[in-house]
Amino acid sequence: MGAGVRLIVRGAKTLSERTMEHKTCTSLRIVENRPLGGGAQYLLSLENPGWGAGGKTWRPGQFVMLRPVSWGLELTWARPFSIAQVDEGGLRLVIRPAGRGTDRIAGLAPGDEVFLWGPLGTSFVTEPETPTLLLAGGVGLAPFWGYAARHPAPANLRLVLGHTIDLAAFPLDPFAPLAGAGRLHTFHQRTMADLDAFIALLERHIADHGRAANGLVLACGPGPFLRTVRRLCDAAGARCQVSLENRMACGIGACLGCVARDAAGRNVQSCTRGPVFWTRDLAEEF
Amino acid sequence: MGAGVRLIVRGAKTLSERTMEHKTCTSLRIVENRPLGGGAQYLLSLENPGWGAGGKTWRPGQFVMLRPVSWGLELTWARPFSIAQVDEGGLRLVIRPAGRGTDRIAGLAPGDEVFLWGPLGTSFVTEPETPTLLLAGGVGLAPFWGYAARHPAPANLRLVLGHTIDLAAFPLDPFAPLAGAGRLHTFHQRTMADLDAFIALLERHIADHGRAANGLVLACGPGPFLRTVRRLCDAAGARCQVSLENRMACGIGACLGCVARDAAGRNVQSCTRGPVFWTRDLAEEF
Amino acid sequence: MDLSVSFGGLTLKNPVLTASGTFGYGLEFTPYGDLARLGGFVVKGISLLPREGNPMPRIAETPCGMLNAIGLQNVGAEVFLRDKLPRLPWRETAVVVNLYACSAEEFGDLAGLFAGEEGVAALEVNVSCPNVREGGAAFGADPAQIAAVTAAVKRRAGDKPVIVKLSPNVTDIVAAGRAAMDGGADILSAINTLTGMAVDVRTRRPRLANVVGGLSGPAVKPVGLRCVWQLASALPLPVIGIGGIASAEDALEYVLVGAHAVQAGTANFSRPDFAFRLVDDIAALAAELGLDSLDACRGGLRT
Amino acid sequence: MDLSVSFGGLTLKNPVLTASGTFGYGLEFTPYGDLARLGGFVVKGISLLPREGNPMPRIAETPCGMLNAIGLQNVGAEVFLRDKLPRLPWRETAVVVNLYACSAEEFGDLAGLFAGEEGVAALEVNVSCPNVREGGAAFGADPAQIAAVTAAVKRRAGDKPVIVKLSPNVTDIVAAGRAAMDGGADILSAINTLTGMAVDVRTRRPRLANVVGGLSGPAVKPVGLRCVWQLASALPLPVIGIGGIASAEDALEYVLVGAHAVQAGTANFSRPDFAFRLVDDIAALAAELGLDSLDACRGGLRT
Ligand SMILES: Cc1cc2nc3c(=O)[nH]c(=O)nc-3n(C[C@H](O)[C@H](O)[C@H](O)COP(=O)(O)OP(=O)(O)OC[C@H]3O[C@@H](n4cnc5c(N)ncnc54)[C@H](O)[C@@H]3O)c2cc1C
Ligand SMILES: Cc1cc2nc3c(=O)[nH]c(=O)nc-3n(C[C@H](O)[C@H](O)[C@H](O)COP(=O)(O)OP(=O)(O)OC[C@H]3O[C@@H](n4cnc5c(N)ncnc54)[C@H](O)[C@@H]3O)c2cc1C
Ligand SMILES: Cc1cc2nc3c(=O)[nH]c(=O)nc-3n(C[C@H](O)[C@H](O)[C@H](O)COP(=O)(O)O)c2cc1C
Ligand SMILES: Cc1cc2nc3c(=O)[nH]c(=O)nc-3n(C[C@H](O)[C@H](O)[C@H](O)COP(=O)(O)O)c2cc1C
Ligand code: FES
Ligand code: FES
Repeated sequence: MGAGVRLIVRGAKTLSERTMEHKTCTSLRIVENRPLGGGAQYLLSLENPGWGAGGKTWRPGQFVMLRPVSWGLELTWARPFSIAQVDEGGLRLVIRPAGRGTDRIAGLAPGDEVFLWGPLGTSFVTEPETPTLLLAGGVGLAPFWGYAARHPAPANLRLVLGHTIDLAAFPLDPFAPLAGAGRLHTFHQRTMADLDAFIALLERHIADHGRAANGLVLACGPGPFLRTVRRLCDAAGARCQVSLENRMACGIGACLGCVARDAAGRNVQSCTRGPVFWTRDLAEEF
Repeated sequence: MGAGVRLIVRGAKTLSERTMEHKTCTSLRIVENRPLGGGAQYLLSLENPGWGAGGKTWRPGQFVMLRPVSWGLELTWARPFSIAQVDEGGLRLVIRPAGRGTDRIAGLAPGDEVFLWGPLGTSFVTEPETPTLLLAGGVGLAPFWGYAARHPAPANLRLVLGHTIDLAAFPLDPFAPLAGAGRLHTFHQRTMADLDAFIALLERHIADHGRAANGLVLACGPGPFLRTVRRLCDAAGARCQVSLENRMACGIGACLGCVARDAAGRNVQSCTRGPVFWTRDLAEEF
Repeated sequence: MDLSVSFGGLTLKNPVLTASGTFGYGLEFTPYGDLARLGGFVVKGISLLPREGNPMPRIAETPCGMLNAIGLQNVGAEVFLRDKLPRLPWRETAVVVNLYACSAEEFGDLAGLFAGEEGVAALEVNVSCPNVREGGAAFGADPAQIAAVTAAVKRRAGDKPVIVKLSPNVTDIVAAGRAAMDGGADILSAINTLTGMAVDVRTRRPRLANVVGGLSGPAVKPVGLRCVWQLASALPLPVIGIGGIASAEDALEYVLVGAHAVQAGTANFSRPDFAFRLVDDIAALAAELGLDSLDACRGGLRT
Repeated sequence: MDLSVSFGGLTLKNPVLTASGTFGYGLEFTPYGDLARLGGFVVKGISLLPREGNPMPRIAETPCGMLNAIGLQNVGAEVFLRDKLPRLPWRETAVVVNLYACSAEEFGDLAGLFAGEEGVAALEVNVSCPNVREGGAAFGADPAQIAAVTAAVKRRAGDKPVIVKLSPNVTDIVAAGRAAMDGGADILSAINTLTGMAVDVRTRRPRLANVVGGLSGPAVKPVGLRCVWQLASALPLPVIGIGGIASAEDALEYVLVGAHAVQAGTANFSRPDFAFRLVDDIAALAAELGLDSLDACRGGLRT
């Protein structure tokens, strides 16, 4: 599926192909906004956006652009958030308050209206038989909720979560099967000194998914974390996809504000050609 | 009291005199925001701002500037509202949604925070023994709530309320004593054709408070209404105060955005030299 | 109600265009609306050769607006003509090409590439390139340069209407507009972005790698309205109003001060169906205001 | 932490001033804070004779900002000196007088009235009067006029520091600043308001009786920062940063791009205790950022 998806996204598309992607923009209401870990993160549930049959038309790694109606004219842009899951509870996002926009999203209450478009961008590849390492930095955990839930052979998955805030701020229930099987590892980075230990942990797990194992590494988190992962994967010969968190205005490839540098030295939109990239397709300093 | 008040407001004040006026600016929470008449107006109750002994340091006709914290940077100015009453329920305002700001105020919920300063401006004169006619145009009713409640001889008061929206949108309980005594008159202006009848009604009542009766007319409402009242009072020889509703930015005399033209042809701040003026102190076209 | 407008050799089914750089090449918006419903759209500024644009970060949000310093990243004229234009519904809506170059000659060459293209409804000239030869000030700041660039484009534009897009970063925008008129412009559009800057006190860095960028969005609407009013009052050329349009009211405000059409820009980022909805909203508002056509209110400001 | 700043002959206990026209004569704010806590304040623009200003309406709210066309209503120099200045705590805080005139001679006469006044800390020259003799463009748009006006004020100002307040409505604000420097200015302040306009589609009227007015507030902060950065980078004169300051972060942004002090304007309308709180907030933010003094971060933008 992965290769096919990339083909559709990258090739010249006809209008009808695009329409088949079921991207929509729509008004939705907040169903629930649950603080996790005392408000360090929020589990935001929205009405189901109705993205076609069984909600299966979105793929883990994709994201939505979300803009509360209450922002009026003051905050111009919507904000991008990974789709964590779509289930009976609706569309689930995990939000980390990190600035003017996310702070206000944390204050949304059930019934409040947001404008939302998606699903957007590329997704993580799924290779059922491949040992697959999921590396999450903080709220980068979000896309792996849906990824793990949909994976046809979860026994091949292993997840490492690095976090600076309390572990209680993360929705870990969806990963209970992994945890039960001893394949969920969390690392609390409290001080800068812990960083080396965390990198060593990453290195160990990446080594298990390197050239010899023909494994796969999927990573989502802040830029420095992704660059470290990429370096370690290159060293271990591990195939690796990263999900970039570049600032976005439109989310649909129009503004050119979110570009990353690709391996050919060209600037490509991380909202449409990403957010998920094979590291081999990105420049050294992406 | 009236003359004294005008003296303090108009004379050059020392700093300590000003401080004695107990103007404050403060954060307050919404206690209740009750829609009246299906949302045509709102009875907004706020925490008591604590304006000194028994809350008696404000005078009916004065106003507050109110700015919800949720406006962020988008709406620059606070909005002016007449103080309707301060009682066990807190500070009461009556709000008519009429634009971007008041529409959002209508959506405030208990617990929401606003920034507020006041009490501001001049007040209606109280002459206990004088037959006094209160003329309210729509939400111009608000300041007469406190005025009627405090008047030492309510038997000398008569109130005429002209309204275009449903009467249910007005807080009439406070005027029950007047209504009981047959001294509350309401006029529902549905079409432009009703205007003549309304003016005739005003004229009749103003005549009763004219030169012969040495009466007093106090009016609050939209500009055209006030100009009509002024014309009728001049004709009847009635002494008259009007409360202007000029657009305001600061509410404290600093911006010069709210000026009215006085009888000497000078531009005076309606927020500090008003909002309540004797019509004789205003230019023909104020 | 008939929303169509006709001016300066351009006929649009309605006055809603989208602004260059805020609507990609049009195709990006097809999942969110039917391009054929728009009066037209202006594509991202196109140069002779492809450009990679400025380093990141290139955008910053500001109160009621945003800054951008994209640096004119674009696929270049050749790729546009080969890969983009053929896929656009140009028979049903006006596709306007925004031209970006850094000399009058280059502008002329660029215009020549589009002059014979059936799918192109008009050319819009973006005169914001910093002119290195003249000490780094943008073309757009110098009336003589505006006239020269406009004339160069007009000479090579065949029968395509030439729109000159004016910068608000000048002492006298009417002088700039007059220069464009003297150079042969058919239509003026205004405003481009205001030069601005944003800073992060914690990192001590500018929020744009380029340090300065262009301010757009509702924050600049008062400046846009003022410029369009000045131009429409002083000059006989039709004007397309741009700057901070976020509602049908905003669009009609531009018409009232004299605009023949409008371009919506930054608002396309706030929601991707914005321009499509704007068409409907303008129709509804015009009906509410009892207008028979836009001609009935154009320039009708009561001063 | 020591917030005091000293520049161009002016010493302030902290960098917070308030902007002319947004703080009345200071007295209006005494119920909401102690004037002596401010670095200083600039009073409403003062002319030789009293002025009644423009017709109403004079103000309109715009997205993240406002327009004003007050038209320089003021009590005139004589009444100010007699009734206002003596009541101000000028021993404890800097009272800056903003001068408004429509010719170099008039400006000189006005400066002469304040030169000997102990209570006046500095003179700020507002060059925004439309110059009728020169065809109606504001002084502030013409470097030669700026130099002439500055020189006229400086000649009569005695030992008062002369601040020249620059308009952003120009193609080249550095040229304007250089002209002020050539005229003998001690300090520059920027920005004054951007010329803008607002319209009511329902009444079809401009929202200001004067049609155009001055845009201020957070909407213009990116333009203000850009102007101050350009001035501070290009010229050796100290600059006071103005435009859209609504928080301590905003104020320090101006310091980072090179400002010695700031003026808060429109924000005083959003809450009358704004300027007083800003002093505390800047102290708190500077402490959080580990700054020993403002000198430690002035102009410290990492580009
Ligand atoms: C594909 C993708 C998926 C993501 N998924 C998630 C997710 O699942 N969960 C999650 O929590 N996050 C996620 N993020 C990150 C999230 O989008 C950002 O944290 C969010 O956009 C930050 O917005 P903010 O307004 O809170 O922060 P800010 O960075 O404060 O604001 C954004 C903009 O405002 C400007 N700004 C800041 N302060 C001011 C000021 N005072 N005045 C003027 N301008 C100012 C900044 O310059 C910046 O341009 C994702 C990002 C991407 C790209
Ligand atoms: C002394 C006094 C007492 C008052 N007492 C009361 C009272 O007790 N109860 C009551 O209900 N009212 C009262 N009022 C009136 C009340 O203050 C006004 O109704 C209120 O200020 C209107 O604010 P608004 O934002 O809702 O309306 P608007 O007029 O829509 O907004 C105000 C400003 O926003 C601008 N604006 C509007 N739309 C836009 C747009 N789309 N884009 C940009 N700018 C726009 C306008 O130009 C205007 O400057 C009183 C007024 C005064 C002066
Ligand atoms: C991200 C971005 C890119 C832009 N690129 C261009 C461009 O390539 N050519 C051009 O003439 N204008 C460009 N502009 C300016 C817009 O076309 C428009 O003039 C300006 O944004 C004001 O309109 P608005 O406030 O509605 O956005 C760009 C604006 C933005 C926000
Ligand atoms: C209502 C009002 C009146 C003003 N009057 C003057 C004035 O008399 N003289 C002057 O130099 N600037 C005047 N200004 C401009 C301000 O001093 C300031 O330069 C401008 O508002 C930008 O700052 P701000 O965005 O913080 O308001 C006035 C501004 C406003 C809003
Ligand atoms: S966010 Fe606009 S192009 Fe990616
Ligand atoms: S509202 Fe500012 S002076 Fe009256």
